[in-house]
Amino acid sequence: MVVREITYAEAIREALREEMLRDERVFLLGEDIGLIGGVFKVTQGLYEEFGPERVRDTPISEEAIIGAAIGAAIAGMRPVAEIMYMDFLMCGADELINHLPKIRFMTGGKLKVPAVIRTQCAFYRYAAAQHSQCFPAFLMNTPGFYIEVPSTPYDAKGLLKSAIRDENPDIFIESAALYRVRGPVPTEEYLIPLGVADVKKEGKDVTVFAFSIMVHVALSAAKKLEVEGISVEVIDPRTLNPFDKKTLIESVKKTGRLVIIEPDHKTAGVGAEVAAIAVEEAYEYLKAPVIRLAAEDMPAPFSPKAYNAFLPNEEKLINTIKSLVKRSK
Amino acid sequence: MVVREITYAEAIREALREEMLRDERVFLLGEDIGLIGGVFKVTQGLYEEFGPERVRDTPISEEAIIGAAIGAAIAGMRPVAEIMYMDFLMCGADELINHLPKIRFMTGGKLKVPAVIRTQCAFYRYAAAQHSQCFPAFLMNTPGFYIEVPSTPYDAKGLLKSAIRDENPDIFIESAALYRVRGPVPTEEYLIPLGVADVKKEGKDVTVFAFSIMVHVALSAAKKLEVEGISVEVIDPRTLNPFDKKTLIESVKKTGRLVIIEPDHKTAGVGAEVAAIAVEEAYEYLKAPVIRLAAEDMPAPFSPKAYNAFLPNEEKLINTIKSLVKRSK
Amino acid sequence: MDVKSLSKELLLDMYYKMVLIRRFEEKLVELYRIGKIPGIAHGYIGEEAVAVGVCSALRKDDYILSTHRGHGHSLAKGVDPKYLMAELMARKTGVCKGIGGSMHSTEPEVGVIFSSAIVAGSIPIAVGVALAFKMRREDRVVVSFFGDGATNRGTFHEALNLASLWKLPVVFVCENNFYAISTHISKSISAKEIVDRAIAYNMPGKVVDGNDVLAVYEVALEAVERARRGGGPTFIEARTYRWLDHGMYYLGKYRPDEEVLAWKQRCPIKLFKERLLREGVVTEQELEMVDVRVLQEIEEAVKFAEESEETDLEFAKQFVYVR
Amino acid sequence: MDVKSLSKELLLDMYYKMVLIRRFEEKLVELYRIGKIPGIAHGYIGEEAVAVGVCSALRKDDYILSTHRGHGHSLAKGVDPKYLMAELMARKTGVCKGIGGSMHSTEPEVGVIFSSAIVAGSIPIAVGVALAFKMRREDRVVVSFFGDGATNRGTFHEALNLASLWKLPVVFVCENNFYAISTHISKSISAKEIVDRAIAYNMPGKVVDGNDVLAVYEVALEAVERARRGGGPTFIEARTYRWLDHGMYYLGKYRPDEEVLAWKQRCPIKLFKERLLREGVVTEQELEMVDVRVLQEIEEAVKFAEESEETDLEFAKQFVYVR
Ligand SMILES: Cc1ncc(C[n+]2csc(CCOP(=O)(O)OP(=O)(O)O)c2C)c(N)n1
Ligand SMILES: Cc1ncc(C[n+]2csc(CCOP(=O)(O)OP(=O)(O)O)c2C)c(N)n1
Ligand SMILES: [Mg+2]
Ligand SMILES: [Mg+2]
Repeated sequence: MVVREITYAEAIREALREEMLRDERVFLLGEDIGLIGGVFKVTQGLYEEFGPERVRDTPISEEAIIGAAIGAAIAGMRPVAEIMYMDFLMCGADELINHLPKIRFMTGGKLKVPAVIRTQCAFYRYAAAQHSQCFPAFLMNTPGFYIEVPSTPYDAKGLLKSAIRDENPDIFIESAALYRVRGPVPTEEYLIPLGVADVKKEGKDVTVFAFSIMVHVALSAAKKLEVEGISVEVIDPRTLNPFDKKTLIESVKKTGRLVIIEPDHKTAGVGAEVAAIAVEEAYEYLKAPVIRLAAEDMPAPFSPKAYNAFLPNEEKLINTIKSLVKRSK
Repeated sequence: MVVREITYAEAIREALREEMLRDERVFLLGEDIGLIGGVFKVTQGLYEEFGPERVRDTPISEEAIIGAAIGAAIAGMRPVAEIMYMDFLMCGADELINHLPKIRFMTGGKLKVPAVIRTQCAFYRYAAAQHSQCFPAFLMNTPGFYIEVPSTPYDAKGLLKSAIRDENPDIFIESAALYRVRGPVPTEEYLIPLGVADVKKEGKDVTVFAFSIMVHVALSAAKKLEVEGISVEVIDPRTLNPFDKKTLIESVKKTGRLVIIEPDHKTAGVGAEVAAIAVEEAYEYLKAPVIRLAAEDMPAPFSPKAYNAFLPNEEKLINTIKSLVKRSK
Repeated sequence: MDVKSLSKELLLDMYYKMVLIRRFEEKLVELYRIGKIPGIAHGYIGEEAVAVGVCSALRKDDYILSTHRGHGHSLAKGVDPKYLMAELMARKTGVCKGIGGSMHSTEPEVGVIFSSAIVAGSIPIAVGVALAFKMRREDRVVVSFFGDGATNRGTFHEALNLASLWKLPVVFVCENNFYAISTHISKSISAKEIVDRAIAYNMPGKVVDGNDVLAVYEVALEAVERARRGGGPTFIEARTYRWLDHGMYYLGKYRPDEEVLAWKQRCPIKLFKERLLREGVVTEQELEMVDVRVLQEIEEAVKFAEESEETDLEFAKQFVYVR
Repeated sequence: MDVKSLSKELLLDMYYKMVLIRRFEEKLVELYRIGKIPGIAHGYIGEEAVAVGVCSALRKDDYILSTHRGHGHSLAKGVDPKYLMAELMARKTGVCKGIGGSMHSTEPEVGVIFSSAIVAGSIPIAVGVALAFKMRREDRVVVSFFGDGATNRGTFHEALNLASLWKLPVVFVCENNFYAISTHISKSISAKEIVDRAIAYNMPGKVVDGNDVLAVYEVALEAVERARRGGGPTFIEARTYRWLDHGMYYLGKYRPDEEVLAWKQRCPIKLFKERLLREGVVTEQELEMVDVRVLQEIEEAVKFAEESEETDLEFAKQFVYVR
């Protein structure tokens, strides 16, 4: 198997391109995704290759973009819509929440909605409160669609291809801060099953649950802690729905300690659910309370100085793990 | 103090009326709230008393309703907007999520947004997937507004009056299934502070955390369990933000057992946060895992038979508590 | 429209559909009162000519998308009343298997693809369906039904803009019954006339008497053919009136008695019947046969629904995901 | 508009504001390149006549609501450039205390109440502000600025409908610079002309040359006076052009060179300056004095910002709730 290093953005682009070549029902729509290849350049070159019919620039109409994707999907197409910032999902929330995940159910299974909504969380871009949101917990709390949160180029490509082929609606949440990060990706085709977590690093003292950009923080912390004799296991769920409880629980049973690091707000965030699951299903194995490190419970501040402190970071994670291990020796 | 029995709807109406009499900046807007007094009759009579300027019927424009409430609020008014079903909050989600809770912060505290958005969750109305949603967890995950979830006429009135006077934006979540439920309400004026949970019943063996309509289920179960010798404490948070951790934690420390019963979906619901808090802050006191009883992780089915099984109920709660107490004796 | 230019078969079918809708809704009211139908339901009585006029202009493989007030649309497009009745009664045999209820009919085989209970919620979805047809070079057309109130939602705006921009084969049918629940259009719509909104999308707009089934049929046919030829969307404002309250509950008085009365005197079924007889294209007896057939069908539908199994949670659960 | 009918003071102030915006934005580009300004920022160069023409028609206590491309609006309405610059540099002294950044200016004392970074997001809020004015019987007016792209959002539709329905004192100013990021209006707006959208709300609509500050001033004045008198909202489409890329990053080529060039030749400042001199209402020297004053102010603004303290998390935290 030939493996190259490509960026996260390139991996996504490859997934889109391969699926468009493979299945003529696949098409893209979104703001500025065509002529200029997207404001983050993720779709670059696809307009030239596939033309304006299959790479459709749209007006600034998030509700209509998501609604049109739903309509095309129930009529047998495989739309992949791009919503430029996760915040803007709220501009199309009626279609996103009241329609997309409920149509199959409401029609007693008569319809399928194989649409993918790609979006991104703009971590570390200092774009302030309306361009920095990350609310995957709400999507988890909304049954009916799958949710991918890739952390590496490899995962991004494999998950996106699976999401496009999957018959369920998918919300594919990218991280703009990762677009230029490189990682190994095979040249041969591969798919990643939806609902299977990835143990990004094995360890035995403490489980760190991290997704999207926080996986990198966790891995870096784990490396440093290794030197200090603390063995950290890093679990990356890769999809938040389906949620791979098994991998999480097995790890917690093994280590007895769970730290969550997440880029969304702490209160009622993804970590709350993860902590609740751990307590529900591995209560007897826990040697210490579950700790959540998350973004502060406040809108994202513009100031980089404030923003960098607003998100959890490696230092906090290292300190948390150390004191957790010490206290529950 | 004279106390009468009035309905939950009447209590809300009294709160609106009193605040409108007290403060001429208070006004109402929403669909069909004027001429016919609202589809649930909550605002009945107010149009006649205060006229169409202060009780404004609007077009079906949830985004504009919430947006206009924001605008009026930052310009010094005290709007109370009604969104007919909680589901329809998603039709105005850009203003609701991207604007309402962030404006004060984004403007460095220069603006205040003292708007109240009233809405209701249509439990047990068999109105299917698009008219039955309840997603307070998402609102909790969105910093910047307060969230009230009253379970009784007394709480509804006292909380709504406080919410209207409060300088922060508020999402006031009613339960349509409670509108005709009666309860004692003083004739004299009173306010309920935002952020203070209410111990709806004291007990010592197990803490049940319940809000909105589930408080009634919890109280009824508690009564029956009392007979069987199990003493249940029922905690009603009354507001989800600010969240009164203290009352919860103290109760859990006392009983060592926590069961959550909630009308929203289980995964990433309010209960996840409550469980996570309990583990974070009362880990050493817990004698058993925290159990969550919640709506199924699926959209609400129309069929009453299916829907009644979709929500958690008294029987499940009783059984859960019994087995929890037995297993952690 | 010249009645004589239309086949007797078509005319009788139109009459049949209108009567079917009327009797179905009357039965609904009756069943609702005695607690046999749960939840929320909205009647279509008085507006029959719109659904029937429009759907008569469609092929079976054309799709319609509907609203909270959708029974008429479904029946006009060919949904078997027994599956619709079973849905209203929350049975496994219902069009949505008892999971959707009154506001969510679907029967793709006859061209009813989806109804939304969110006002204007199905409009952008209709646009997406039309996009699929266009991209696949199919000559199928989509009709999006919605009310006057729906034209105030942002979704309406975004969807119509997109449809016109991309010249999609969709016909927007606004059923202007002058009220959204209790709210008269004068209190909700700032445009001089609803049809003026089409100008904002550079889309042809037509006003039609929504109580005249042939008038509706005529404008619909033109719009449908235009869409089918690749000419893009059309906006139709059909003016009509609902006889019942908004839903099954009495919400108070918000319409003048004379207004209600005047519209009832312009009953779309009566108008059509009189015309058919006046022009001598059908006989009283032929119409009566239709009336009898409809009554039978409704009885059968109720029987079928009542004998069907109620939808339960485990049954419903399997339809959340494709697995 | 007859220049001679206007006071010299007003004319010089217009010139001053336009030059101030131009120099401010040029400085922004420079500072951005060297990493002194973080985040997202959008320049207003080329569009100065719109903000200045409109804001010159307003009283100090009238309010404007702005967008992601808002520096020009703020400066035109009277925000001190040093507080704006401090905001862009994330300082505690900024208009939003370094919490909002480029897209969220506010300074209620001079009438800049709020800017949203969500396209069209501030339009319904503007309507709400106007509602407050009307309910309190104040004779103040609100201006809602937005771009061509914003007219495709549903929020725009809902807000304009409501404003017209309730006859609110608001003026909607669409800055049509022909592009939303890379998307030309022909690919996003189905209306023949944007101004046609006003018809959907039964609202007067005006097109104006957005590079002619006096033309803008004239239509704005009329609209503002109409709103102030209780005549309700007006829609103004001001046609203009942005010289820079959408934001501070190069996003690729999507505009023909000739188009950019042609618009640059119609530089709004140049046009105004030439006219003022031609009509002899000001002297070269007077204008030069303004130029010098502006340069100084910009330097002071940068200095002020750089000397101010950076906003940190604890500082920002106190502004989430009123407690
Ligand atoms: C977004 C949204 N807001 C409010 C409602 C509640 N509601 C249901 S029907 C209706 C009135 C719809 O009026 P119109 O579009 O004219 O259709 P009609 O009922 O007159 O056929 C309203 C407000 C809803 N279902 N969806
Ligand atoms: C709802 C929403 N969608 C997308 C964006 C991203 N975005 C920022 S500016 C912009 C273009 C706006 O175009 P226009 O309204 O014409 O204003 P201009 O930038 O040309 O001044 C877009 C798409 C956004 N901020 N908000
Ligand atoms: Mg109507
Ligand atoms: Mg533009």
